[in-house]
Order: sequence, then C-alpha cells, then structure tokens
Amino acid sequence: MAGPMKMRATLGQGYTDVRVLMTHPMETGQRKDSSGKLVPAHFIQNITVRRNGKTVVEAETSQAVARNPVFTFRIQGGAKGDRIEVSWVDTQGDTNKTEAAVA
Amino acid sequence: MNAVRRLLLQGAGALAASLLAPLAALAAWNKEAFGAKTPADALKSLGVAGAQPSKDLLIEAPQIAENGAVVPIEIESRIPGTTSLTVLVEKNPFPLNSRFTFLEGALPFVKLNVKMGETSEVRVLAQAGGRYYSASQEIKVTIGGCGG
Amino acid sequence: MRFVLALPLAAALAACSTAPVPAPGAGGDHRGESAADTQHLTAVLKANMHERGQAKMDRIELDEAQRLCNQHADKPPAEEARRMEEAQLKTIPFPTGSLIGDWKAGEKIAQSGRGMTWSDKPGNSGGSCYNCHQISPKEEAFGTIGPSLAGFGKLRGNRPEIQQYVYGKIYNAKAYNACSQMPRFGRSGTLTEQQIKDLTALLLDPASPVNQ
Amino acid sequence: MKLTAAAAAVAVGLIVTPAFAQKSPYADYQRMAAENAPIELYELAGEEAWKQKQGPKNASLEQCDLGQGPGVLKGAYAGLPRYFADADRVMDLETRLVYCMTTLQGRSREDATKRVFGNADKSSEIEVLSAYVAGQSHGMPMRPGTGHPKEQAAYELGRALFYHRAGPWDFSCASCHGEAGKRIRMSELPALNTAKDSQPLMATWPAYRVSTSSFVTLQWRMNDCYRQMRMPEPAFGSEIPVALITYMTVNAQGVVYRGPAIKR
Repeated sequence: MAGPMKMRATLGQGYTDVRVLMTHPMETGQRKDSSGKLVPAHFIQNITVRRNGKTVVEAETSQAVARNPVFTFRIQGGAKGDRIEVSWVDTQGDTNKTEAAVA
Repeated sequence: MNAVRRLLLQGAGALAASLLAPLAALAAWNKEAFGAKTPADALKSLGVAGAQPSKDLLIEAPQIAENGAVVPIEIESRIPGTTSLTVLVEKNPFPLNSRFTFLEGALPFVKLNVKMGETSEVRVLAQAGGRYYSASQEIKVTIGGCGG
Repeated sequence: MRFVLALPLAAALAACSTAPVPAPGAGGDHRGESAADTQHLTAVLKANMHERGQAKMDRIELDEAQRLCNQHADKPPAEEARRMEEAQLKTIPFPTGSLIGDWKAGEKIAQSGRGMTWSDKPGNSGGSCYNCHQISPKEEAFGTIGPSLAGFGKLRGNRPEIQQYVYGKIYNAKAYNACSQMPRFGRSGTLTEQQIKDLTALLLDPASPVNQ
Repeated sequence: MKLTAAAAAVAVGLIVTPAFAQKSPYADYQRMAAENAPIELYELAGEEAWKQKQGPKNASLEQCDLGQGPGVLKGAYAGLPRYFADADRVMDLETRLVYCMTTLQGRSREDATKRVFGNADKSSEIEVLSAYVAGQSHGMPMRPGTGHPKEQAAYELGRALFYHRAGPWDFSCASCHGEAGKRIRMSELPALNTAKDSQPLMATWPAYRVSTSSFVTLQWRMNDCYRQMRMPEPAFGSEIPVALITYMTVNAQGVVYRGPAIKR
C-alpha cells in the first residue's frame, strides 16, 4: 500500500549519517485535482529513527513537508553493521518502515 | 489518542510526565500547535516562551528558492544539551512545519525539504536545558508551493 | 550544392563544396533549407505527429513567411526581406480610431502564457509577453529573448503613428522584421482586436505603469 | 607540465560545471535541492521494474541489450542514442526500452507505450526504468554513436528539426534554445546548439522535476517543448524526438554524465 522507502546509513566523522527517502503525497488539503475537487489532506505525522532497536529521533511533521520527504539525521558515533530503522505513520494510519546496516 | 497521552492531558504529576515524555512522543502529534494559524499561537500551544536569539543555532538554506513546493533547509544546534528542534515557516497558512525530538545518541541536526506558500521568515527553535533559543532566515520564493 | 537531408552526413560532406560543416556543438550550424529539405522535414513531421486538442495537423504546413525564413536561416537578403515585410503588412486590418485600449486588461494579457497549445481550450489566449520582454517595472520575472519595453511610451509618446506601429507589431511582427522571432499574435488568431488594443495601451498609455 | 595541468583543470571545469550555475541567483537552491532530491526512490522502483517478469513471455528486461550487450547496464546510458542493427534504426534509451518490452516480454507496442508519461502520484514504467538505467552511467563520459551512417543521418535530421520554424507561433527549438544567455521569465535558456550549454543539460537528464514533484525523461521534454511550440504531438519514440535527442547529445558528447539529477 505505502510506496517504497530507501535509506542509506554511512559513517561520518564521529557520527552516523542517516539519509532516508519516503514515497508519500504529503497532500496539504488545499490542492485541487484536475476535476476541481479539493484533494483531502493526507500526510506523514510521525517519524521514528532507531539504532539497534533504541529510539534516537522522534519527529512530528505537517502537511508542509515536501512531497516524497527526504530527511538526513545524524547519530553520535556508531559502527559498521549498526542496524538503523526508520518508520512513519500518516494521517490515515498507514505506516511503513525501512531498515539498513551502517556501511 | 493513546493512554499515555490521555494520562498526560489529565494532568499527571510532573515527575510522571518527564518520565513518560519520550514514550508519549512515539505517537503524539500536537494537533493544536500544528493547527495554529499564527506563529505566536503555534508557540503558545507548544509551551514555548521567551526564546533567546542564538548564534549557535545554524540554518543553511537558499536565500531565494525557485519553487516553494520544495525548499531544502538544513538546521543544526551547537547549543549543548539540545533536545529538540522546531521549524516554523512564518507566512504559511499553518506556520508550524515540523518538530524533532533528539533522544540520547542523536545529534541536533536535520536536513529536510519544506513547502513555502510565499516569501517568508523560516524560524528554528532549539530546546536546551529547559530553555528555548531561536534563529531565523528569510527565504524568497519565486513560485509558491502550497497549491500543489 | 545544397544539403540533402536524406543523405548520410559523410556523403553530404563530400558533396558539399562550399562552407565547411562545423563540428557538433561548435555552433554556427543554422543552415537554410532547400526546397527538398523543407519538403522532407514537413513529411517527417506529418508522419510522426498526431493532432491533439486544438493543435491540428494543419499547423505543420508552412505559410510563405515561414517557408522563406526557413530557406534563408532567418536572414533573407535585404531585397527579399523588404518584399516579405510588405506582404505581411498587407495582412494587418488596422482598426480606425484610437488604438489605445485598457492598460489594466493589457497587463493581464501580457502576464498570461496560456493559449494555443494542445492542453489549452480554444480561445482565451494570453500574449505571453513577459516570457520574452521586460514591460512593467513591477514585474521582476521577465524574459530576455526580446528587447526591454520598460518606459516604451515615455520615450516615444503615443502619436497615431506610434499607436499604429505598436498595434501592427503585435498583430504581425513579421511586417516590420521579416524573420522576427515574435509570434504574429493577430495573424495567427491568438489575440483579438480588443486584446491587441489593450496591449497597445499597456505600452503607450501615460497612466500605464510601463511609463511611470 | 604545469601548463598542461592548468589547462586540464580548466577543461574539466568547463565540462562539469553548469554554464550558468555561478551567475544564477538560484545556484544555492539548485545545489541544495539536488542534494536533497528523492531520486533514489525512482531508481529503486526502476530496479524492481527491470527485474519484474511480465508480458506474454513472462520475462524480465534483464537480458535487454542497451548497446553494451545483453543485460549490461554499466555505461549503457552514456553510449546512447546509437544505431541498433537488430532494429535497424537509431534509438535513445526510452525507444530501446520499448523495443525490449516488445521483443523480450512479447508485449504489444500499444501495451508498452500506453502510459509513457506519469505524474507525481504515479510514475510510468519507462520513467522509473530510465532512472535506474541512467543512474548506472553516473560518472562516465557520454559517447553517443556517431560513426554509423544512420547515426549521422539522425544527427542531421535533429539539427534540421531544431531550426525548422512552423506552427501558429512560428517557433522552432532555436526560438528559445538558439542563443546563449537568454531567459523565459526567470528560467535560463541553454543554447542547445552549443557544447558549452548542452553539456551541463544533457549530463543531468532524466531528472526529478521539482515544480511537479515527478520524474521526467528526455522524450517527455521533447513532447512538452512541441506542446509549447503550439505544434501537434510528436509520437513517443518516433524519428522526431530520437533525432533531436541525438542532435543534443552529440553536441554535448564527452561530458561526464552526473544524473539522474533535478530540474526546475
């Protein structure tokens, strides 16, 4: 149901760089479709970033985050092989998550 | 709304609230703050008062954006003990854009794309040691990005 | 010896005794079309295009002005250019009386880039003027393909001859410059008489922001 | 020695730097938006589509020959457009993909091309495949075919179409892209008849288009330019767009491909 996500977790200088891409329309509720009808609001509201099962970042987001959201987060330290997991929940209760090992 | 949040809303003790806060964040979405139509109302709903301007709160963003549908911004706090970053696009119909809570291990840094309806100040608030700090940058927008 | 499109480049090069063909990307490769080239290109367009919305297949056919501009790579010899301009001037039905309409309506027409594409409904076209020209100082998002028209009327006044020139230029730019890049807005049926008068007002009315 | 190094540095600079990026007020925006664009999502979807078995032959596209041999993706996009003996014509990436869908998967041309241009809500199969294939030429110099007589004929047809004025507004491609340093509104217009301007452009297609939040291809660009030229619609994969793409890519040849990238 939810479109694909993609994530890349790499080691930076003293931190782990997590870049995550999400497929989502992020509808504002103000846009009209081709027939002139308002498209109802539909957007990601919560995002959670975990490292090796432990939550490190919690985000609350609005309809004014751009379509197909792309986020970069940074986590202190880290080592190759750490499991990074990012998940989201949207206004319709849809969820998706992706997992990657730090490279 | 989950039980934790209900508990918080019912005014559980300060100790309980602080213990439960990270858990509550799991599914919490501050409807009142995100629904606020002015920056002042959004800040009030978030419980932010008396934010101090800070040079240690960095915003990297273009001065002029070709298209408001996608405006890249990068924010970073160098204020020790920063636990959250909040982004407001002041002239958007709903100014509160996003709010990031950093738990142990996370650096107060985030890069994202926001939508902007028109030229506006983009304000960032950092929370550290129970205080709020603020920085802002104007981004000019050539084509507004809230219609689609 | 003219270039024949159907021939491979190497053969054409060998056959071409005059100007050398520039290397790809070096620029300077705008060469005129021979009658055979024009025929071939028109056939390729017809074979590989289809009508959509108001964009019918007859748009592929060239009129005399287009054919001559293609033939001369937009640089006809002076005598030919004069004849072409004369012929185009005859297509302009100049209205009698004042040619100054409503500059406010003109500003809207100048702003609108709609009209004549397969995704536009027929009618209701704008002039796309800001796409190519600076006009009112209030509009910063202007193009630079055409000359700046800021202060146009302030510099020239709005005598009847100036009104005629502006109206005529918008109606059929090729009456004044044989291979102008500017569309012939009246001749092509894009803009109405009233719309062209409104645009004329935008450039010439002393009250227009263009002349402040 | 010193001189040679400096000259090489200048040459590299010319190749990899967009000609107008420095002076554009949007340079910062374009750089940041490119860094932060969701392009990998399209590449990922394209990889899935590439490996997806479908059609009457229930086959994937994994054995598609894009010019470097069946199934070779590395550098394939950088070698296009080129002449293909099996089809006896010059093909760009998208035209070749349709060819593989019909030959390998046994799909009809109608089926393979029924939805070639997608939108923000749903990209087309051709678009995501283009993202996936093009991404595997990133960092490689673009060397379209120029040796075969049909490649030379396609270039010459592209050149002639580029300058051919027609339609109610008397436009050709050159009306907007024939002279350097011009703008439509605030949009800078590359002179696509020059190496200097065509290189940064051709090195970045296909691309994520910020204004529509969708992934777009060169066939789409040709199609939409003819729309704006007020002309009828060119057929997807036909001689017209292939010749124009050949003309512009050959003008840009040698540039290091660095897409898929972003467009306004």
